[in-house]
Amino acid sequence: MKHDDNLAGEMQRRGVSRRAFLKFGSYVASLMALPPSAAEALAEGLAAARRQSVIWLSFQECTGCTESLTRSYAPTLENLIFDFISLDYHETLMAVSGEAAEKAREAAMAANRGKYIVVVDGSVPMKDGGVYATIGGRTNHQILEDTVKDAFAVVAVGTCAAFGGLPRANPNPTGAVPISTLVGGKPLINISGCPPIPEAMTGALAYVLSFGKLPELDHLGRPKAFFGETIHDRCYRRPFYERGEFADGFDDAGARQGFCLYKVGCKGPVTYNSCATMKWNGGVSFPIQSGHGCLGCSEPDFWDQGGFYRPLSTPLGAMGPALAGAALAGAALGVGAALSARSHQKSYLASAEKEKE
Amino acid sequence: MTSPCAASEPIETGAGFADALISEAIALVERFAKTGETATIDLGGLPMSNRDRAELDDFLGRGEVSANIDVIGRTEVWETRFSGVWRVRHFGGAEVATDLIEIAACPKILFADPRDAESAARGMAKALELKHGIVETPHET
Amino acid sequence: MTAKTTGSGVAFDAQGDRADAERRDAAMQAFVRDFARTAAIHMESCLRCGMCANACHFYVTTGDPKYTPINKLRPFEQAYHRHVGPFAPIYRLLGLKSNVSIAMLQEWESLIYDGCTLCGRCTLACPMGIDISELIKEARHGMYRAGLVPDRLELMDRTAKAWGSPASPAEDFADIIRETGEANGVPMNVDLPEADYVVTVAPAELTDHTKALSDVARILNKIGVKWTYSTAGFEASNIGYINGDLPLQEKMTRKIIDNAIAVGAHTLILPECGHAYGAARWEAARWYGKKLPLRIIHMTEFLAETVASGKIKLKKMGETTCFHDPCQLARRGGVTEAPRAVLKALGLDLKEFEDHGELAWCCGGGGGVVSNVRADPLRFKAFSIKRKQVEDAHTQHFVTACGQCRITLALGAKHDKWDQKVESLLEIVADHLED
Amino acid sequence: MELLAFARGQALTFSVAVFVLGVLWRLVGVLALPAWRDFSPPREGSAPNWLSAIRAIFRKMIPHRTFLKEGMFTTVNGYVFHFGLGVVVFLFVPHILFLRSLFGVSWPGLPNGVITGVGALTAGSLLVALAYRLTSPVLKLISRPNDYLSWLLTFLPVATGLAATAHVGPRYETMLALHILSVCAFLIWFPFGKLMHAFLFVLSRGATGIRFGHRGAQL
Repeated sequence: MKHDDNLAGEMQRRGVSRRAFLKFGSYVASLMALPPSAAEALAEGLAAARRQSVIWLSFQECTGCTESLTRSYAPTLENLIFDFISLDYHETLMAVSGEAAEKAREAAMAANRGKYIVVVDGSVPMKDGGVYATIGGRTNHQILEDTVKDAFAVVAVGTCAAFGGLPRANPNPTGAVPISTLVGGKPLINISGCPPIPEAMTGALAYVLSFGKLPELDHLGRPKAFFGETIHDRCYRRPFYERGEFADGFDDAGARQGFCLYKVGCKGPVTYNSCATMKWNGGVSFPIQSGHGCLGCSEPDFWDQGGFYRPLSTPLGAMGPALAGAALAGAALGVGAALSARSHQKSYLASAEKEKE
Repeated sequence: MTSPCAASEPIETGAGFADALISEAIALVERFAKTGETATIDLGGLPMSNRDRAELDDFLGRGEVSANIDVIGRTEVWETRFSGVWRVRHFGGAEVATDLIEIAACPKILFADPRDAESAARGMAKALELKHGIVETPHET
Repeated sequence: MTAKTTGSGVAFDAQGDRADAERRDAAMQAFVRDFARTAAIHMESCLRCGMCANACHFYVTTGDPKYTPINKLRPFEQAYHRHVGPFAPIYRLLGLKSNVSIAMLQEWESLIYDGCTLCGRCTLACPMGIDISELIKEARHGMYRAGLVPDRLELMDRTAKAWGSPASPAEDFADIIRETGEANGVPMNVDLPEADYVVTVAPAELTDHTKALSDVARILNKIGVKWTYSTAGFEASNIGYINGDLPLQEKMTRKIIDNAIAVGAHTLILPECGHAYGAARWEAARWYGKKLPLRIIHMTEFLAETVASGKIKLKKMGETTCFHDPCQLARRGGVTEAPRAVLKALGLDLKEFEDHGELAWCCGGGGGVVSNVRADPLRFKAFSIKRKQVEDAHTQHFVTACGQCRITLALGAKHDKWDQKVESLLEIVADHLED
Repeated sequence: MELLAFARGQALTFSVAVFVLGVLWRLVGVLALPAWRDFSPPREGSAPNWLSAIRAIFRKMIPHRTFLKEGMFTTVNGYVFHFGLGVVVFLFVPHILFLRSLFGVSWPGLPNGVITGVGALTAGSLLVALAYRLTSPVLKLISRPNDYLSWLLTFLPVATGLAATAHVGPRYETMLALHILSVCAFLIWFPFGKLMHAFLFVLSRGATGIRFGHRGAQL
């Protein structure tokens, strides 16, 4: 077997030794909290793998996910994933456009039937026949169905793809749905987040490449390695929460002292993501460290949780009208019940009077 | 005036993590000495504060060997002042990407892979030919 | 006699020959009528904490949980929830509260009449302040209308209706008064057309305790006021109040009040009787629907105010005594200071029981229980509490201010073959008047 | 998250509405019943009715010593879980925020460790109360489904709250949702069962206070 066919061979031709795989393996194992011994297995798997064909579909999205992924914090190391994949179609990044672009997609699909991975960012509009997002006259739904048919696996990147995200926010005018509802039984990984953490994408892809299977996923299809714990669980401000020290606003004494942001609406306790440990922008910070509560962006329907600044323990809706109605109805029922009891009593008294006579 | 960001740095409290790690390392080194079994401790996944890290670095110190590897960015390897206890620090750009303690005769990353050597042999032969100006083989396709 | 037993072996009496459904409906109607605001609030409020159990002499002395006061209200409570409570329509609609069955009423008859003296100690124990004793009194209204009353109490009811008193026919009243006066050498006033004070009597005073009749007279004569006994309104005890026979209760009350008003009295003196105080002092005005133009006071209150006014002087006895607070007078009537003031004036050194005043243990015979022979064994058990209290007090006298209590305690002592005299406060006062 | 949204949204709104409806229904239904007017003259020097009512409400907070002899357990244990529930419900910051969202007022809370400790104590006390109810012959006789259901619906929020804090059982957001749903169940049942005593004790004690005050009798 010729070594040149695999990734090790490709790297070798560029004068890069297998140390690169070992280093990358260590990096991914560390990211995914795999046992350190897995680093070598990862390295071996990757070195022996073929370059993975990836078709990237963008639907109702904002390109924030792509921005996030192409600005990962360890560029030299992180970008290596782009050496391991063949990004055969990505509207934003590819040079060609129009029919040539579509041809590239079709060619990649034909050449890698059953082996290519489809990465999707954005949700798919289903209302009114899906007319709210079309490319080359075909709806997102059609393109997705067509592309996924012969794929090996699907990776839904970002909360829009994973859970519907903003397009699906109430009142969901386009009838947006998450990718998971449209890919039938295809293996699917959700990398949620708005945007998702780039390392989560890298780790998940590297895992698939080297082991040929999906990493362990949670009940929402997210890799447990990145979505196994809540922001709150790993938040450095957690001790303040436990001590009952809270910021009441964004500029009060509590906020200045770095107190817990629960009262100003932090959704950290119910948000599963790695922001608190991996952080953003090269490990510089993450929202809570910058003084803002977690929005819960990696969770389904995060846009419709009653408001970003509303504490988690408060009711979602305005209760006023319901309660006023209930109060009136309750009082009316009470009066009614008493009147009915009074009439019972009256009828008794009448019969007692009769007896007397 | 205090800026709202004044306290945005995570609190630097020593969690006693360094001591716990060192105890773990001692056990692994003992095992290595007895059976030759190697081990790796990944410092990345541990909730260590900067103070914990500094404490650990101070304790382990630097020993006889140190090496720099230049592969997809920088990697630093050095033996600590304890024989068989190595530090491997992978950088991605300027940031530490992976920070490991390896218990081994020599960290794996320092070894040359025989499969790389195989192509190195071919490369060397080719280079020698080039050196003598003999060009006879066409490029491989 | 109509003594029967329920399926579960509980004895009950039933009066009249009526269909079960008819009895049940009569009870339910009466129950329903009684649920005014306060009763309803109390029916809503029970926490089932069981604190009332240990307040009840019957539970404490038998250890039988069925005597837990709130348990005695079960049929009444069921009727409330089914017919009156705010959720009654829902309960009926969903069939969540079944109608009270005749078997249940029969089974509860002995709990409501034999197993409760209406002493109200449970009311004081209840953390929610539920007036359980008042509710049981109300539950008796339905039981009476259903004809599910102990025969002995029903007999007294019929006697009272026929004679105007359960003890003696009204025609004999004037004679008894005169004879007692003559026997004890005290001038008596009976059936005077006008008087400031009208004195009423309790049944025992027309039979066993006749001395009380002349003792009151002696005191009234001494202070020199216009007073009289009246054949038209002499009986202050109210078997209607006890049995739950509301029409009779009203009739008995109206008799003494109408008479007192007719003779122009400003004060109606009630005898040494507990429930007479409850029926007249607190409930009489209810039948008139307005404030009454006269004072209604208990004998004990009369003694206390007479002593306090200095109109009579008492010989100092210089002895020790203990005092049994009648429940209807002390706990449910608020009269605790008056008897103590009188005892003090008598120079009696009062050794209080541990639980006295509003917390006093019942004699065990109130609420008709002493007249209800069926309840004798239970009553004798309850008596053990009082006996221990008295024995522990180690006093020369044992005094009370209620004829029914006195009879109950004397019967209990007799049953126990315990040589202990029970004295009347009135009689002691009369016996120690300074000349 | 969907379950949590349901709990925080429709479920909470519905149950608070049922709570308000039921509480008013029951209170008005009872208070609108006819009342006997008491025409008997009050005992000389007795307090006005309102004062007698208030005195009774406070007087009944501690039983007479004589009733404590047998009732010490019921009283002390009752105080423990009532106090515990009070602390947990009103002094845990997330709960304060919930109440603030309803009533617009807030107050300082206690550290979580204290709340967890008090919560555990409360749960223990409730379990002991249940054990007592299941073993005492008196309580066995007088207890109704109402009592057991009310117990359960009081215990569940405490248990799920503790579990959510301690990360026991399902994922936190699920546990939190279950906690909120258990509170919803509590609120829905509240007006219809004996939990209503939280309001009724005022009326019940007050009514007896007035009756006894009128007579000059001690409560």
